[in-house]
Amino acid sequence: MSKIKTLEEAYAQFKDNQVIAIGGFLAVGTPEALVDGLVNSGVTNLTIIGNDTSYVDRGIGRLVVSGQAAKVIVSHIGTNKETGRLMHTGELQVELVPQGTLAERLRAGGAGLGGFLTPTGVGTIVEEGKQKITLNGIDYLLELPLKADIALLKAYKADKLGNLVYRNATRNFNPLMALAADFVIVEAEEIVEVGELDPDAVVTPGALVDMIVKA
Amino acid sequence: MSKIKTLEEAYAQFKDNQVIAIGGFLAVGTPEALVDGLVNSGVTNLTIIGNDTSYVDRGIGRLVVSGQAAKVIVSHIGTNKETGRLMHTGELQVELVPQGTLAERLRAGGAGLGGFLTPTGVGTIVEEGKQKITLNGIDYLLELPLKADIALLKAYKADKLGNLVYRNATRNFNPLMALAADFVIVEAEEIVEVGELDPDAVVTPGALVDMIVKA
Amino acid sequence: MADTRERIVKRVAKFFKDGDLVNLGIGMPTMVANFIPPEINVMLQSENGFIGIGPSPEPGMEDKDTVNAGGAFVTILPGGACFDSAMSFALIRGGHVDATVLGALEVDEKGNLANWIVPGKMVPGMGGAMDLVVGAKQVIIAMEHNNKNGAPKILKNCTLPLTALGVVKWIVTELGVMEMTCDGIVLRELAPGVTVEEIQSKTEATLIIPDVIGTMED
Amino acid sequence: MADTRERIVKRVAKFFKDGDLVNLGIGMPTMVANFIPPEINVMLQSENGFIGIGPSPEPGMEDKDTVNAGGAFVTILPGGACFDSAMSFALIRGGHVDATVLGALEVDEKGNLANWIVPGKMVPGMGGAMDLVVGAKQVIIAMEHNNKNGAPKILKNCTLPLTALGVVKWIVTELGVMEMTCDGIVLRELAPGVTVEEIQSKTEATLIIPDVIGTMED
Repeated sequence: MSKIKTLEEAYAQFKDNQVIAIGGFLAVGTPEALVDGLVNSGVTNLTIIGNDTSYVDRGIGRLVVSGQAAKVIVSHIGTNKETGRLMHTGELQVELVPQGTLAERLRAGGAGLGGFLTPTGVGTIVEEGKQKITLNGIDYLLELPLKADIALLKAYKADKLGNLVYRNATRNFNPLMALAADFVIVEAEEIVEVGELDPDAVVTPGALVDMIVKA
Repeated sequence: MSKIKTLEEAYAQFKDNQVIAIGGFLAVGTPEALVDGLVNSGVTNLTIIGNDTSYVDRGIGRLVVSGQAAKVIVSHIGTNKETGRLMHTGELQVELVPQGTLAERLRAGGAGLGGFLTPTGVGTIVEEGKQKITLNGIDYLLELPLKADIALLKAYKADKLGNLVYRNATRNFNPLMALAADFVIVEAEEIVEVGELDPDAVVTPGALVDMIVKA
Repeated sequence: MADTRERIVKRVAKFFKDGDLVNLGIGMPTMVANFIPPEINVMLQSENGFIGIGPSPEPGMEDKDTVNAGGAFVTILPGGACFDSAMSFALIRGGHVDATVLGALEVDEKGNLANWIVPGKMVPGMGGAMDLVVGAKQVIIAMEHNNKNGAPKILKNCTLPLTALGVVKWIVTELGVMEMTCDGIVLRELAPGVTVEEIQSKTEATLIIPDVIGTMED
Repeated sequence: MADTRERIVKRVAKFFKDGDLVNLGIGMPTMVANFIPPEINVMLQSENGFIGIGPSPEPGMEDKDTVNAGGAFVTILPGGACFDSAMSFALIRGGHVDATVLGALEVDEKGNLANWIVPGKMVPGMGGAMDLVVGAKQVIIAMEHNNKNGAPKILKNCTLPLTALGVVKWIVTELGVMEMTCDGIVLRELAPGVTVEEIQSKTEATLIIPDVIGTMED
C-alpha cells in the first residue's frame, strides 16, 4: 500500500483535541502545507508540541493566531507576540520546557523510556512539581516522556518507503517527532524512488512514516 | 593542529587501569589496528565496554584472551568461550547489560544525563541493586550513565577535522562511544579532505574526535 | 527435525501484515524470513543497526561490513536504513517493531519468558532479547514443544531466570499454536494429526480449550 | 555604544583555544565570531542543529534551510556537520561545548545567572539557555556593566528567576573582566581608564581585588 497521499488525505487525519507535534525551529523545517491544512480544517482544542511558536504568519505561530491551539509545549515564545498575549489573557496554556529537555522528552517518548534525569533546570522554576533525585551529590530533575497523536514533519527527500533525509538546519526536532508520534505525516520537497537514498545517509527510517505528501 | 596521527601516537594513549570503550558488534565495526596496539602495549587491569566479547581471535575478545581486561561491560559473551571460563574462575569480572540499556547508558553518559528509566529488565536479575521507580502504574529501572576514558572507534570515512561516516552494520555503538569518552581515537578506512563529506550525512561531528589513524 | 522446524517457521510467517517491521531472533526464527508471503511487504530489522535485511549473499560476495545480529553475512535491500545502537533500541523499546520472533527455554501461563541463561551451564548474556520482548508489539515464541529430554517447556511457572515478565503473546510449536490471554494459554490451532490430549500431555501448563480449534496448516 | 559592545566581544574572543567548540548566544554574543583570532580554529555550534557556522550570506544568496538559532541566515562552512535537536543538546549537556557566550540580566556572587525572564514583563522562554549554561565547560557572560537605568547587574543575590545555579565562570563588560571563584568575584582586568573604585561603585557584589590586575586590551 503506497504511503504517498494527497494533501486532502493527510488533512483528513486532523481531529479536535489532538496532540500534534510539528517539526521546525523558528519555522525552518516546518511543513507549511500541512499547517495550511490544519488551519483550514478548523479543528480545535489542540495541544501543539514544537520548539517555539515561530511568527504570527509562519508555522506553529499560525495555530496560535487562529485560536486552534489550546496549549503549546515549547521552549520559546518570544518571536510571536500573540502567544504572550493569549497566555496573559488565559486563552492559551503555555508549557515552557528547556530546549534540550524538550528534545529529550520527545526522544524518551519515542524510545519507550519512562523518563530521564537532567541537571538542566535545577534551582529554577522549571523544577516546580517535579521529582528531584540526587545521585553522587548531584541534583537532577526527573523529566517525563512526551508523545503525540500525530507528527507533522518536513523532509528534504523521502523515498517511497518513507525513508527521510533532511537538509542543513531543517532537521531539528523532526526525527525525534517521527519516533514520538502514533501517526507520522511527512511533507517532502522531493519524493524519490526506493533505492535512491544511501542507507547510511537515511536519518529517519521509513518504518516510522505513515504518509508522505509532496510539498 | 592536525588530528591525523600515527598508530604509535595513538598507542601512547594507553595506560593501566583505563576504562576503554571499543566500537563493534561481534567485531564488525571494531578498530582492529587500535586493538592490536592495545594488546601489544601490555597495559593491564582494563575495563572494556563494548557490545560483546566477540571471538577469541578478533576485536574485544583478544583483550579477554590476553588477560588485560579485568572487567567487561557487555550485553553478550556467548561467542567467546574464554570469557565464560575466566568469569567462572573469577579472573574476569563480567557485567552483563541488556543491549538497549547498554546503548542508552553510553548515550546518557555522553549527553550529560544522570540516568534514565527503562522497562527492560524489570522482574529479572537485571534489577538487582537498582532503584525501581513506578510511574503511572508501570515499573521502571533507573539505569545510570556509562563513561570511558578512551573510545576506540572504527569509521568508514573521516575528514581531516574528524567528521565521521560509518558503513552498513559497522555503526552500532561507535557514535555513542564518541560522545561517552574523554578521549576519542578513530581508525578510518579512508581519510578525506575537509569539505568532501556532506554535512547532512556526517554521523559523528569532528568536534568529538581527538585523533584519527589510517586503518 | 528439519520438517518440525519448517512447520513452525512457516506458521509464524503468517502472523505478519503488510508494512510490518519485524525482528527475527538467531537460529530457527531467522528461517521465518524464507516463508513470508510474497504478496506482503515486511521489513526486517537487524538490531545491530539496520532495517532491510536481504537474502544471504552468494558465496564470495560477502561484505565484511554487512552482518546480522548473529554475525552472519547478509545483504541490505534497496530502501534499507542504517542507524546506531541507540536508535535501533529506540525503535525496539519504543514499540515501533510490530513483532519479534524468538526461541525460548521456558514460557509460563503468565506470559513470562526465560530464554537467556541456564545458571552454571550457559551464560551467553541477554544481548538484545530483554529489550525486544519488552518493546515489540507482539512477542511470538517459535520453539520445539518439548526440550531434548522430552520435558515440557510450557510451564505453570518458569524455573529459570526470566528474560521478562508477562510479555509472550503467541507460542508456535510443531504441535500447535497457542495464544496468551488474561485467563491463561488458549489453544488456537493444532497441527494435523495432533490431538488436544497429546498437546496437553506434553504441556505442564493447563491449556484453555476453546469451542473451535483451527488447523495449523502445513 | 557600538564601541562598548565591540570592546566586550573583542575581549571575549580571546578566551578561545585552537580546536574549541563554542556556542554564541543571540545578540551581542553573536558578534564575537567576527573577532576570533585568525591563527586559531574555533568551531561554532548552532543549537538548532549544526556545527560550522560560517559568515552571513551575501544579499540574495540566503538559503531558506540555513539559519542560526536566532533565525538569521547564515552559511555552513566546509567540514560542518548537521544533527537533530537531541544530538545538539547531547553535545551541549554532555560537556562537549568548550564555551558558551551569553548575555545576562543579572549575575551574582555565587555564579547564579538570570537571563531568561522578567515576570509580568518579558516571558520569551528559556530556549536552549538553561541547557547551555549547565552543560558548557565555560560560561562567559558578555554584557554591559549596568542596565539601562544605570543600576548594577552584578549583584550579591539575583532577584529575577534564575536560569541556573552557580554556572558563570567569566563576566566581561565594558569596564573589565571578572572571574568567578569559590571565594567570590575576582577582578582580573580593567578597561583602559577605568579604576577599581569606578567598577566597584557600579557593582553591587563586592569584587575581590588581587595584587595584580591586567589591562583589558582594546
